[in-house]
Amino acid sequence: MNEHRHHKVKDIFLDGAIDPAFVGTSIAKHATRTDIGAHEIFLGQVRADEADGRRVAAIEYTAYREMALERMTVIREEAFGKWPEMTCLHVHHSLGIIKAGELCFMVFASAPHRSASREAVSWVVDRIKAELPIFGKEMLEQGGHEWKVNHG
Amino acid sequence: MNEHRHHKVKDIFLDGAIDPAFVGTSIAKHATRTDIGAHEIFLGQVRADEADGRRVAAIEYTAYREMALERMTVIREEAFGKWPEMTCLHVHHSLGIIKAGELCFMVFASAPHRSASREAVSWVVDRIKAELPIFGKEMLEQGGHEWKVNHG
Amino acid sequence: MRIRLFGMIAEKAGTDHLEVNAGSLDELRAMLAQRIQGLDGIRHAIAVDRRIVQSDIVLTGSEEIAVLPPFAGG
Amino acid sequence: MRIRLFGMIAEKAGTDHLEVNAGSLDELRAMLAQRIQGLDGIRHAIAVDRRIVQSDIVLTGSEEIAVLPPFAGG
Repeated sequence: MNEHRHHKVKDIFLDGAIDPAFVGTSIAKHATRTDIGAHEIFLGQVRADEADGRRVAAIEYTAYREMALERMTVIREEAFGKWPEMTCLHVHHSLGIIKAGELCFMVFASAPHRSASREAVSWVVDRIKAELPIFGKEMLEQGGHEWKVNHG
Repeated sequence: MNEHRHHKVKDIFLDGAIDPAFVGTSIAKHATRTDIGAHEIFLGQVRADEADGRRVAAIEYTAYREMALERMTVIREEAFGKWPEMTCLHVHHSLGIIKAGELCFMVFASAPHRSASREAVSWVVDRIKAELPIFGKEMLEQGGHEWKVNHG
Repeated sequence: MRIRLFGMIAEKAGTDHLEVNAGSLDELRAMLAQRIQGLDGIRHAIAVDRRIVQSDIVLTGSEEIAVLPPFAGG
Repeated sequence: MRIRLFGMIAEKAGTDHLEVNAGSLDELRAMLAQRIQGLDGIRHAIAVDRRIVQSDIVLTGSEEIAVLPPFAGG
């Protein structure tokens, strides 16, 4: 679980929704790391957003993978620079059609103490939303679609 | 999943470690709540703390259950008052002997947007550490024990 | 009245409860200091009916009382 | 040179790539505005070799170039 210290490019993308059981499995893998005291996990779930009589049924995610993975490698390295006591950082983002109620995004940090993992997750989520070229097509229940745009 | 709105006392305690698969199952239960966009989960893991030649092998948790559950009910209500957009808040704490590497604590909040769930988890964890009468006996590898004390 | 003891205080006392008769919280504090060797060296709080009480109050004997060492949850 | 298009820009263009010849990024911007109807109405950025470039730079034709609509990850 120490490969994060190397500068290799990890693939964060997976096809389809993130299975909740996968989160459980990810957590379980840390049981041997008895220097960990705190795990912080952020999960993004596709919301059936309603506005102006439209309702989101699913989001189809696409990405400019090569650039996204390069940006993610930089963000990961910066995060370990800012929180050197962080022991692990796991990031996954779905591609393809993710239905409302399904999970599309996970940022999972572990550390000896709570502050590092909590701050790192929040910071990494912000950076990913702002810097990774990931695109989301909101597919509406009544047909048609709109493009999702992250703000601020 | 709306029973949190009532003022009934929920039992947060469970005997033994929190199974990582239980976290996965908890996450999966939210798939029907398509108003949720963000889950934030804090997990406490027993750390094999080392100092002065001693090493923690396990923590035995006990609690003044009746008072802890009353305090937790107050904290829960206050949290929903502060973050009314929060859709769910799940708290579990282990009692009994929890070995290093095992999970002993979970605070899991869900909300339409990220800020409410993130802030609520952090605030609830702080309140629980400060206000719930839970006691921890650190059982040392070399035999003997010390009492864990939360600071600040 | 029955006083519940927890954690390192129960350990120190060698029991998880004591039976005492005290008409006020200050009186109880004095009795506990006598009954539990070394209690004054341990940071602790007294909960009356599941709330921590710092001041002196009258006790009727029907209260639920507990002596609590530092918390360690989380 | 091959220009990759993503998301709503690919949709607008009806293709996920264009072949153009441009000696500079400003020249490319002008060509894209001509080739993709309504591009000026969409907030977008151009990535050269996987980094967003705002200024004008010389292009040799060997760069990896992409036109990116607003991000929506997370």
